[in-house]
Amino acid sequence: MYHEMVLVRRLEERAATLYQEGKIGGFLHLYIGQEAVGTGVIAVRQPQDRVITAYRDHGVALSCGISARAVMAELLGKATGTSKGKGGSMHLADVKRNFWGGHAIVGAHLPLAAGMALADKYRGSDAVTICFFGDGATNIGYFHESLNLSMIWHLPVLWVCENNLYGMGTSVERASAVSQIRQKAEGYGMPNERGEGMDVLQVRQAAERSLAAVRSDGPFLLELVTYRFRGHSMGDPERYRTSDEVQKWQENDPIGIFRRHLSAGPQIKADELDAEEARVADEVEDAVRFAESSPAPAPEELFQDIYAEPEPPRLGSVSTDRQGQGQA
Amino acid sequence: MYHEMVLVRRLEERAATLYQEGKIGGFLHLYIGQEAVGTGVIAVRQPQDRVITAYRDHGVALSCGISARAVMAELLGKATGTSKGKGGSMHLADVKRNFWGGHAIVGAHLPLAAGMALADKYRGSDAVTICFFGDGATNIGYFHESLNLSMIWHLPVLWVCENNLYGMGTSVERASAVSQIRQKAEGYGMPNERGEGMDVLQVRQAAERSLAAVRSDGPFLLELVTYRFRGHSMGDPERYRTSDEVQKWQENDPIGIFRRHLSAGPQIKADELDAEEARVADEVEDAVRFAESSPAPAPEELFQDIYAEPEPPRLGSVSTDRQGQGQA
Amino acid sequence: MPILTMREAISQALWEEMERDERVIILGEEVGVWGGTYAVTKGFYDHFGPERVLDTPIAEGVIVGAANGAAMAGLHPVAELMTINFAFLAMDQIVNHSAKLRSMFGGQFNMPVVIRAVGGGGRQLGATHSQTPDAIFAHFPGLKVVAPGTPQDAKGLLKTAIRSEDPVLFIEHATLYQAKGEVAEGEVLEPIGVAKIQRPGRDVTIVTYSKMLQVSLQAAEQLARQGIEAEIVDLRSLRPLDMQPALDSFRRTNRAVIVEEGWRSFGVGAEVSARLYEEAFDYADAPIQRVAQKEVPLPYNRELEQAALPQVDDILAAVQRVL
Amino acid sequence: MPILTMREAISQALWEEMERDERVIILGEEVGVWGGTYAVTKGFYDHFGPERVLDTPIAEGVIVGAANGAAMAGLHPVAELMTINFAFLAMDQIVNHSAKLRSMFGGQFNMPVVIRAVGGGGRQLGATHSQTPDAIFAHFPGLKVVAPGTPQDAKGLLKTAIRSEDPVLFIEHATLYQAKGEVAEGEVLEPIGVAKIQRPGRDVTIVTYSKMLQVSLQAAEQLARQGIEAEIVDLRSLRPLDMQPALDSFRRTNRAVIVEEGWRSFGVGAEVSARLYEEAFDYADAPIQRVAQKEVPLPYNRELEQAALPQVDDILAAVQRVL
Ligand SMILES: Cc1ncc(C[n+]2csc(CCOP(=O)(O)OP(=O)(O)O)c2C)c(N)n1
Ligand SMILES: Cc1ncc(C[n+]2csc(CCOP(=O)(O)OP(=O)(O)O)c2C)c(N)n1
Ligand SMILES: [Mg+2]
Ligand SMILES: [Mg+2]
Repeated sequence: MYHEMVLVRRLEERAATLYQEGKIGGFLHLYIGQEAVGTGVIAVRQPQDRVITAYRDHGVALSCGISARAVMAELLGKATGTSKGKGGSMHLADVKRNFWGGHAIVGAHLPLAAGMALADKYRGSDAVTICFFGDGATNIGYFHESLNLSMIWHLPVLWVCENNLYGMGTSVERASAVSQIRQKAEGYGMPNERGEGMDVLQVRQAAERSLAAVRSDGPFLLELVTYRFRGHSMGDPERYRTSDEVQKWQENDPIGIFRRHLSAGPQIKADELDAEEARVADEVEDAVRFAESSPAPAPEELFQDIYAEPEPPRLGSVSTDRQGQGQA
Repeated sequence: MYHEMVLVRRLEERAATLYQEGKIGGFLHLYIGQEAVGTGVIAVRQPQDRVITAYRDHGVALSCGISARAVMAELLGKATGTSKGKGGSMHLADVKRNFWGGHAIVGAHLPLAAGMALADKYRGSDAVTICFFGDGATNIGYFHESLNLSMIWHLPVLWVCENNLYGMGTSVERASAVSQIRQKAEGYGMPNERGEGMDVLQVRQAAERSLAAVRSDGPFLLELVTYRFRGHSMGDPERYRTSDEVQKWQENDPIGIFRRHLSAGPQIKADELDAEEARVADEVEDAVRFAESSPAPAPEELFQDIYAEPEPPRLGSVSTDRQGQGQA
Repeated sequence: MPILTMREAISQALWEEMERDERVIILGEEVGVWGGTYAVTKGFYDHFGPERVLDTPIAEGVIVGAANGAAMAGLHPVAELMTINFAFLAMDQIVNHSAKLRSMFGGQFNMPVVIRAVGGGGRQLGATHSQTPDAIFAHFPGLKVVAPGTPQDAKGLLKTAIRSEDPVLFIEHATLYQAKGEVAEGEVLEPIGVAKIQRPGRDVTIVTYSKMLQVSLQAAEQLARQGIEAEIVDLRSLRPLDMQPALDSFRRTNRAVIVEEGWRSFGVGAEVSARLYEEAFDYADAPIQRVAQKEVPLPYNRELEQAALPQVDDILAAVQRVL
Repeated sequence: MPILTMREAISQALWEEMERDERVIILGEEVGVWGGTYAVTKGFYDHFGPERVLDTPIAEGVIVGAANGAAMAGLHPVAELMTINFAFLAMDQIVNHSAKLRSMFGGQFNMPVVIRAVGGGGRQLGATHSQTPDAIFAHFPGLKVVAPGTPQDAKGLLKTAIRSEDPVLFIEHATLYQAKGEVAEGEVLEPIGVAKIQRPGRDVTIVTYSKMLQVSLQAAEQLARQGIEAEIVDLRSLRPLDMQPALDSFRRTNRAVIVEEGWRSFGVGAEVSARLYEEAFDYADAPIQRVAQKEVPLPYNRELEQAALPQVDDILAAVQRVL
């Protein structure tokens, strides 16, 4: 887990510079500060368990086992990226690793999670769908409709709210009637827990408990309190919070906390951890080299992947294609 | 209130026959069985308080003081109807009486209620917006977004859930994670109460308390348990409930209950109540005569009322108008 | 060939595909115990059970969203929207998710979801419950939009849609369920994206679909009595939009009228007209005419509503304008 | 005349109308403390206060819904949707409520609501965040859809929209905020529903709006160097759709190209093309051409995205096809 957390941190720091250099476009939402949440929760998932999250997805993607190379290549929009360069930072996915994306419409992936869990339940599988979302996402209708449906249909979903205290610039207190997100579960009679999100060991324990609860009794809402050290995305004026507040939180940096845990224990020495950090640095540089040397998607790719099935032959003969009808 | 409740009952019974005769079209949702809710709640509203409800709106419309004539004329699609015959049964309204409709998209009028309350609060008025909706409507996203907003902005809305145990053919238990709708308010930390919806006196008391609570402290969710004696709308197969169940509920008919209350008291004699019923019968027949003898909306009406402002003159010259562009 | 109503044809298609493929499930409001508000799924709940015929809460966003998720996980869900007017509450799931997830993730998974929605006016349901907004859904690449006008096509196209690995919005018309027509025996499959000549004729080309196919056929009858033979092209699907039969016909008749139930502006007729001119400009002997709904929210009053909807007479008048 | 950016022009319009009319309030995500994600409302929160500049939760349905309700109660709310892609989450409020409530209740009250939404692609935001679905909103009678292409029009049309007693969807373009242009001194008001010639020319008529106005003007420059004078008609609003200037121009040039950023099928160009032929069939010397977005969900990769969006070269090629 230490390797994982440091990898997320370093890869994103590198991504931030690549963004400044204009090599990464679109929006870039950094997970820095929240690494313990994705790492700790995904540490306890079984291979059959599906994972889905929002656009702040680099950490979750790496924790699901996607290589730094594939992630970095997607950020650079290369054909070797997780989504062939078509999705970008907000849309990483690798269904072979049961990671179902990165979704950019706030709250819209909650119904998707409910549906995937419905399919697993229908097939009699014991898989659980782990759905991450932010505090801000709990105010949109999708949250309500999805949690209600998961209860009445007993869908195996672990709802994980990453409460980082803000949705963009709006604090939980200003956007939500209740500041403890877990309380919303009471409105559905759904078992729930609010836990510490900066200490990966505590996160893992909470995830273990709640995942077991889902497998035996159905949906569960796990709220993990965390904090993003960086702006919402690149170029956030951050008028909504003080640097003192940010600093205070940075004092319990999830990586620092975990490092102290590890060093406290007898078996691990500080220099081993340093060696680990060095390996991560190499891994990130290798990923950047790989991404930069990877080919861009071919021009034809523009019209690929839109439909699984080719259009009925006759349509091709309509010469509007020539005028760029593409798949229409 | 007795007059009111009996008027709703008789007018709707008459409407049902007119529907069979094909004089009323579209959907017709009867309020029969639920009269105590609208009557009891609206009995305590002040003139400045706004009222808004769903498509099952005949009772609420009459309680707001709309004449039987105007209601019946709208049902028959006449120019003298509340909405000039353009709205029909589901879209009665009279803003002069602070009744803002009759809305047919389930849940969609909850945000409208929040917005009207926002306007009143902004202007410093002490008006409360009373918003009626069904149990089924509490599962849609609008409910969640509206209740949350009303709490964070302290909007003066009295949320009244008419829990008649079914949304069309789906029982509360099958559609909602919690069978007590009031429990949903807990997810917003909103004060709430679940009360008896068949006894108009109890309803009035509950409404008095909750309306006062809204004026002093902001939003409140009042759940009133009631039952519709008729199908969801005309031509409901009613496969989802037994006639026994319906019968049992009919034993505490809100009109019967109220009549017993009144007769119990010293001042009112049974024959006075009978006289009242006779007056109602005349009122309904008068309304039907009025409606049937009223003119249909003029053909030009088709293009009226769509916009408040005329289109810029030049557009008229585009001869597509001739082809029925209407206001486009 | 057996004569079926549209309702029976759609019901048969669903039933046969559910018998054929365990991955097919139905979810929506009142599809189960009630048997479907238009009685299309009557008997399904008892036969296939609550695991495969799921009554949902009134929450269109999660109805389509859960169907999308189930499709991602490999099922072939059929989500029913009680009416297409409520599709606006699931708009984000339909146009941002059903239509886009496959390509946005580089084709890693398919979206084999069918969204059945009942549309159309003429039943005095008022402005919010009477719309025919088919064209706006057809605007989105990634989605397939199908709208049959005959029982044969309803059955054949729905079966193809359910077997398809792509998302299909399947639009039925509320006033067509009683419409009768011949349906071939045995396995009935119609291709999505292939338009069809529903009536041959030499004098004028009428391009239409769904309910207006029936209205156009009535108009053609009357025109025939006047010696005018209208050729009727049924688009059957709006995306993919197969223009070939309409183009071939127009190149022969040199005159075209497009008939749709929805509003004229930014509607189906606009696209068909534009494409006819783009492909067959030199064949046009008269301005192509559009027959469509008057641009007003449909009123409740029966006469006003009927005045707003396209009628046989409107089609006859349009044909006169092109002859 | 002073030169303003689009952002400044829009910001001024909002500021002036809020100073002018107490009934005007702003609500939306990050419009307050943050100052607007595109910095359009920067400084508003401090100046007008939290009662008039309301930061909302992320809940588009209730953002537009509450604005509708406030409008019913007589305010003139301006609801901001962070991008038009999220309008799909408020679709029911926009098309079933903003657009219909007035007529459905027989004109008892007005719906003076403005919905500001930022649209457009070209910023590598991926398929769900890069759309230009303007045409689908213009399909709904009851709504007014405005999409300015210059700072002058942005300011004048937004001020008119805010004063209007009717619902207006005001579409801004994410890549136009830096665009500069002259804006008249003093009170600037532009009428909604009146198209405008933005560049005179005798050889070919280019009908366009919003961002594509700027791209079309660039194309016109290049054409001018080749001695081809393009006349550019800016629609400015899609509903009402004022065809008069385009028709007058087309009757002179006999050649037309329609340029829009959104997808071709069922888009703006289809409607404009259909109307040009309906009104001026005999004036067409060549098939009217449409320049539009390739029909694909926009990909993240920059080159692919740019290949999908209409470019100056596409316009030049289309003009060559009509000459
Ligand atoms: C439906 C919708 N509305 C608005 C946005 C713009 N937006 C993107 S992220 C975001 C904030 C989300 O906050 P939260 O859920 O707490 O997640 P966090 O960014 O804190 O991880 C907003 C408003 C969006 N993407 N989708
Ligand atoms: C968004 C939406 N979905 C579905 C419908 C169809 N519909 C009309 S009424 C109704 C049931 C509503 O139940 P409830 O809220 O309990 O009100 P009740 O009819 O019991 O008074 C449904 C599903 C609709 N009108 N709007
Ligand atoms: Mg957050
Ligand atoms: Mg109910």
